[in-house]
Amino acid sequence: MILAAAPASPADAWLERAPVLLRDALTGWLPDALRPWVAALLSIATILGVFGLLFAYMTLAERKILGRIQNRPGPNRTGPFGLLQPFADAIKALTKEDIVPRAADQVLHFLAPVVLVALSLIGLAVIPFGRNLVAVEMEASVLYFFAAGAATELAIFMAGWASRNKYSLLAAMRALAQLISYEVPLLLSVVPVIVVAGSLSTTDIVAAQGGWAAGLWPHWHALTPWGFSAFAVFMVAALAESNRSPFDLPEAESELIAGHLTEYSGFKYALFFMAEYLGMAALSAMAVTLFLGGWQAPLAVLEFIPSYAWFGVKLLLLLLGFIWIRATFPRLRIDQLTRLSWKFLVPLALVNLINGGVWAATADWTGAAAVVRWFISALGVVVPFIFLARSLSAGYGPRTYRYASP
Amino acid sequence: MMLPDPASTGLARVRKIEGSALGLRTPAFAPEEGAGDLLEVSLGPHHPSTHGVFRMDVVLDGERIVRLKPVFGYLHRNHEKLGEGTSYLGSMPYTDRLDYLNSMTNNWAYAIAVEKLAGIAVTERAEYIRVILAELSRLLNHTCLAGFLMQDCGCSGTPLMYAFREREKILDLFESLSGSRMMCNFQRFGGCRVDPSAEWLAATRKLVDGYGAFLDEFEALLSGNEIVMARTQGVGRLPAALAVNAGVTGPMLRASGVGHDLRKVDGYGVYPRFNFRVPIGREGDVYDRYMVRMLEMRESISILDQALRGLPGGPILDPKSKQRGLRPKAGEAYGRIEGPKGEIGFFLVSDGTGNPTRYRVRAPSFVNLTILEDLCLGHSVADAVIILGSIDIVLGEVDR
Amino acid sequence: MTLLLAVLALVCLVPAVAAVLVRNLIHSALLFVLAWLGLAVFYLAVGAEFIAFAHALVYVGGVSMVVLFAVLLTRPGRVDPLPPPSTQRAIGGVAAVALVASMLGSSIFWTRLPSMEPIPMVSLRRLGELLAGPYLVALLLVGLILTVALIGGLLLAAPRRPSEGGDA
Amino acid sequence: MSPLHVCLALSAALFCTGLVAVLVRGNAILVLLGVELMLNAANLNFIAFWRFGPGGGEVGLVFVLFSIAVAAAEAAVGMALVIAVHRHLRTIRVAAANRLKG
Amino acid sequence: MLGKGLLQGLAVTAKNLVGSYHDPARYVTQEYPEVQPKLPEAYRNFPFLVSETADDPMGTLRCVACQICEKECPPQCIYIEKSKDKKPDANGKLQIYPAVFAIDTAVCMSCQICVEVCPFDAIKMDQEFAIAATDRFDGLLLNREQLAKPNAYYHQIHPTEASEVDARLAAERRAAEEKARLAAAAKAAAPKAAAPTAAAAPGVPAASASPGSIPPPGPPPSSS
Repeated sequence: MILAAAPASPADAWLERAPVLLRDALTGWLPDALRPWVAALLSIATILGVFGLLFAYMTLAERKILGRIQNRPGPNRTGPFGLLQPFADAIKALTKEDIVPRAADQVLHFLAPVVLVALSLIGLAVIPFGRNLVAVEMEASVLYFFAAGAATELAIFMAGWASRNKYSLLAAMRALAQLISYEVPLLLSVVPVIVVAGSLSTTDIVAAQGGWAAGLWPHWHALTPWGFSAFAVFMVAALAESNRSPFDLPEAESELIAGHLTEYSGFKYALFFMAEYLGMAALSAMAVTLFLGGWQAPLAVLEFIPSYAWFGVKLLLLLLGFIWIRATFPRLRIDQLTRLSWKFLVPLALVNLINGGVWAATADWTGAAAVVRWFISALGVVVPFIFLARSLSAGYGPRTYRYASP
Repeated sequence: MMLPDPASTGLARVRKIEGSALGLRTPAFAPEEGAGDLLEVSLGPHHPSTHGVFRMDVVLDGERIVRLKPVFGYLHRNHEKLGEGTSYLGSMPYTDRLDYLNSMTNNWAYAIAVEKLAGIAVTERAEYIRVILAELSRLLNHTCLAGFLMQDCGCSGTPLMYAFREREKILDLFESLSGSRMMCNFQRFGGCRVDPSAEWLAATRKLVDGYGAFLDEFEALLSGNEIVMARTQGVGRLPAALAVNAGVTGPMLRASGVGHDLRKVDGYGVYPRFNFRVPIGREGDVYDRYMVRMLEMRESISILDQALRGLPGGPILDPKSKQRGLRPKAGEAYGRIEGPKGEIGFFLVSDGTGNPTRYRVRAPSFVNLTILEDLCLGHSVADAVIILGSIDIVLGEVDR
Repeated sequence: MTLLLAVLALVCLVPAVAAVLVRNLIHSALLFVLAWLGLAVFYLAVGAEFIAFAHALVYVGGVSMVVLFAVLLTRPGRVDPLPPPSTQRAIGGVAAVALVASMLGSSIFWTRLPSMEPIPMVSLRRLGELLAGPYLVALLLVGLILTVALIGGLLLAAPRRPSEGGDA
Repeated sequence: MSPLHVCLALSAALFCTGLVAVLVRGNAILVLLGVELMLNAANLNFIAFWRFGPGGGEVGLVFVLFSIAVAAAEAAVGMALVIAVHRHLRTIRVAAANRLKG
Repeated sequence: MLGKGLLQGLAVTAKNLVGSYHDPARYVTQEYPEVQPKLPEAYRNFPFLVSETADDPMGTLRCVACQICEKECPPQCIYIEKSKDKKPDANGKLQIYPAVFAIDTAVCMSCQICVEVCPFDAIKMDQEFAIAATDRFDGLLLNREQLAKPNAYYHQIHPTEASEVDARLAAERRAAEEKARLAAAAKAAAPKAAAPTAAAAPGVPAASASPGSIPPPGPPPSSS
C-alpha cells in the first residue's frame, strides 16, 4: 500500500498528490489540445465551490461565534446547530423583491455588485492553496492580486453613483476615502516580503518560507521582527479594505448616512454581502501566503499532513481573528480612521521597508551575527512603533478620578 | 458654591433668531457663508440607538454640526394631568412608567413627596429597604447606560449583552420581590408594600458580592480600550459653569467637576449612616461621564454591602397608615431624590381632597437634554449620537 | 495570433471611441476605464505581464479614482448642461484628425518592417536589474516627480481655509 | 497583416481618438483623459516594438514604466488644476477659462 | 503601549467565548418554548376573581360587589354591576354578588392596586402571561365567567400568600361564629332572666327560631 511505505519526501505522499491525481484522472481521456482548457475550468470550479461554501459557512460561523462571545447560542433553529442557516439566508435573499429606484442608472446599478464579486474572486487565481495547487502560475502574481483588489473601489463608486441618492453618493465617497487611504499601507507592507523573498510570484514566496530552524522554528516571514510588523500592518489594512469591524463605517447604523447600499435589496444586496466576505477571505489567503508560509507545515514532524490542509487551517484561524476583532472593538470615526492610516500605518510600513532591506542584505550572517541581525531588525520595529504610537495617542489615555470632599 | 453669573456661561451667547418660526437659537459660531451648501438632515424619530422615540434636526456643514434642534414629545402621555385626576395611591403605579428603567427610584421620590405633604413617618426597616432597592436600580441603570453607549460607539452588541446579562439578575430580584420586573409599584406612603424574605436577601447578597468582578471584567473590555478612548475623550465637553446654569444634575454634572449629590446634600432616607464617596470628573466629556458612572457603581456596591449588613428588623409599614383614602391636608410639598439619571423630584399641591390639584414631575433627563445642542456643535454626527448616549435619557421621563 | 490581437484591439478601441462620443460625463469616464482595462488585457496577450498589471494597478486603481472624484467635485449640481460642441469646432477637429490618421496609416502600411525575431521573453529579474542598474537615476527622478506632483496637486485642490485669505 | 501591424494600427487609432477628445470635447476633464489616451498609445508602441520588432527592446519596457508613472502624476496635477479652476469660474468648460487674470 | 487596551479587550471576549461552553454563568439563554420560565411566586399578571369551590365558580364568588376596586383602579378598567338579589356567602351571611364583573385587560396594567384595596380578598393576581386574543375589544374584555377561578388554583400559583389569606379568613370566620354564638347565647340568656314563666314559650320559639331564621349554614368551608 502506498500509504504504508514511508514516502520518500512529503511531496509525493499519496494524500499530497491527491488533487493533482484527481485532475489528471478527469482530464486524462481528453485530446491533448483540450486538456489545459479543461484543467483550467476544473480549477475555476473548485475555487468557486470551495470559496462559495466558505462564504456560506463563514456567515454562519460569524453569527455563532459572535453569539457565543455574547453568552448566547447563535442561530440553532435551522437544521442541527443551525447548519442550514446559510441556505435559508440565500433563499431569503433570492425571494426578496429586488427594488431598483426609477431614477437609478439601470446599467451601473446592476453592474456594480457583479463587478465587485468578480473582482473579489479574480484575486484568488494566484494563491497557492497547496504544494502545486495554484490556479495560475505567473511571475508577477502578487502585483496581479493587488491590481484586482484596487479595482474594487471602482465598483463601490458605481454602486454609490448609480443609486442617484444624495446620501448613498456621500457614503460611497466616504467608503472610497477609506479604501484609498488603506490601499497604500496594504501595498507598502507587502514590499519588504518581496524584497526578502526576491520574487513577485506567490509560489516563490511560499517556497522562500520553507524549512525550519532546528525543526521547530519555521522560516515564516511573520515570525521575523520586520515580518511581524508588516503582518500587523497588512492585517489592519485588510480589515479596513474589507470594511470590517473597527472600520465598518459605510454601513454603520449610527451614521447619518445609511451607506452606499441603501438602494439595493434582494439578491443584489446579498451579492454585496458575498463580495465583502470573499474580499475578506482573499485578503486573508494572501496574508497566509505572504506571511504565514502559505501551505508550509509549522513543524518538520507535522509534514505528513497534506499541504492544502495547512493552508486551510491558517486561513480559518485568520478568519476567526476577523470575527473575534469584530466582536470586541467599537468603530473608529472617519477622521480618526484616515489619520490612523496616514500618520501611523504608512510611516510604520515605510520604516519596515528599510528594515526588510537590511534583513535581505544581511541574509548570509550566521551564528552570533544572526542574533545581532535579529536585534537590529527588532529595534527597527520597536523604536518607530513607540514614537508613532506616542504621537497617535497624544491627548488620549486612562484618567485618574478624585472624589468630592463632603 | 457661588454660581457664576450667566453672562460668562454658554447660555448668554445663545439668542433667538429674529422671526424664526422654529425658535432656533443661533449657535456659538454661525456657519461661515459660502462654506458649501448646508445639509439639513433629521435623525430619528426611529432613533438608531435604543433611547426611544426622539428626533434631532441637524444642520450639517460638511461633516460638522452647525445647528441641532432636539424634537421630542412622541411619548407624551399626559402624565401630570392624569396625576391630578387620580388618587395619591393610584398615581404610584404611573410613576413606574416615567423612567421605565428605574421604577424603584421613581416610586421612592413620589413616596417622599407624599410623605412630606401628609407628614407620614417612615419605619426604620423600610428606609433601609428603600436604599437597597435604589442602589440596585442605580447599578442596573449605569450598567445599561454603558452597554447602550458602547453600542452607539459601534461595538456589535458585546458590551450590551454583558450589561443585559447582569441587568437580568437585578430584574429577577425586583420580580421576586415586587411581582414585576420593571413596573414594581413597590413603595407605599410610610414604607414598602412587601417585606423581603430571607432568600431574597441572600440572593441580593450573592449578587452584590459578584458585581465587583463583573465591573472589573467590563472595565477591562472597555475603559482601557484605545478606540473607546479615541471616540469618547474630548467629545461633548460640558463646562461646569454651563452645567450648573442649565440645571444639569446627576452623573453628567459630577463628570464636569461639580460634586453635587443629593444623597450627600439632602441626606434623605438613611444615607448619612453609610460612608460612600462621590466621584467627580475633570474634563466633563463623554469618557468622564462613562467613568464617573462606573465609579458610582462601585460606590453603590459598598452602600449595598453596608445596608444589607445593617438591615434592622421591625415592620415595613405601620399598619395604621392610610394608603387608600389618603387625604393630606391642604398645602404643597416637593420631594426629591438622587435618581440614577439625576435629581428626580415630585411637586404636589393638595387641597385636602383625595386628588392632588397640581402634580409636577422634575425629570432629570428632560433637563439634562436641554444642552444637547451646546455639546454637539462642531462635532460630527457620529459624535452627536455618542453625546446623546452619554446624557442617558429615557423618553418616558423626558416626554411624561 | 494576429486574429487574437485584432479582437483585443477592438475590445480596447470601441470603449475609447464611445467614451469620446457619449454625452454623460460619468459614463465617458467609466468607458475610459474600460478602455484602459482592454489595453491591460492587450499587454497581457502580447506577453508584457508586469507592464499589464502595473498599468492596471495605476490606471484602474489610481487614476480612475482621481478622474471620478474630479468629475464629482466639479459638477455644480448639473447647473449648466454641457453645451453641444459647436459644429464649427467639431468639423475643424475631425479634419485635423483625418489628416493625422492618413499620415500614420500610410506610414504603417508602406514601411517594410523587419521580420520577427524569436519571441524575447524578458524575466522580471532582468527588468529589475535594468531598473536598478543603468536606470537607477531615472527611477529616483520619477519618484521625485511623483512626490512633487502629489504635493502640488494637494495644494492646488485643497479648499482655501478662510483664515488663509486666499484670493476671491 | 503581421501582429506588429495590428499593434501599430491600434496605437494609431488610440492616438487619434485621444486627439479627437482633446480637440473636440469642451470639458477640461475629457481633454485630460484624451491626453492620457495619447500617452497610452505611445506606451503601446514601445511594447509592440519590444515584442515583435528586432531584439533589444527591453529598454522600451523600462521607458513604459516611467511613462506610466509620469502619466499618473500628470493626471493628478491635471485634475487638481481642474478643481482649482472650477472653484473660481464655477465651470470647467474649456472655452470659459480664457483670461489670464488671477 | 498603544495596543494594551485592545489586547485586554480581546482577552475578555476570548474568556467569554471559551466560558460559554463550560461555565453556565456565561451561557444565559433559556430557549423559551422548550424551557418554560420558572416564575417567582410573587409574579403578577392580570387579576382574577377567587371562588370558594371549583365545581360552582359562579355561585361561590367571594366578591360582594363593593366596587372599591372599581373606584381605586388607576386606569379605571373594572366594570361592576350589583345584583338585585342576595346570595349566602361562605359564612352563610346574605351578600350581594356582582351580576356583571368585567375587566378590560387591554387597559389593565396589572399594578395589583385592586388586590391591595379589596377588603374581601376576592380578587388576586394571576400568573398566566401567554395570552392571545383574536379581537382587540371583546376578546380582551374578560367577563365574570372568564375571570372566576377556584381557590385551589390560587393555592397553586401563590402558595404562601394563599395559605395566609385562608388562615386569616378562617380566623375571621371563627371570630364571626364566636361572636354569633355569644350573641345567640346572650339573647337566649336575656329572656330567661326577665320572665322565668315565659321561659317555656320563648324557649321553644327561640329553639325553633334559631334553626328557622338562620338558614342552615352553607356547605362547610372547603378544608384549607
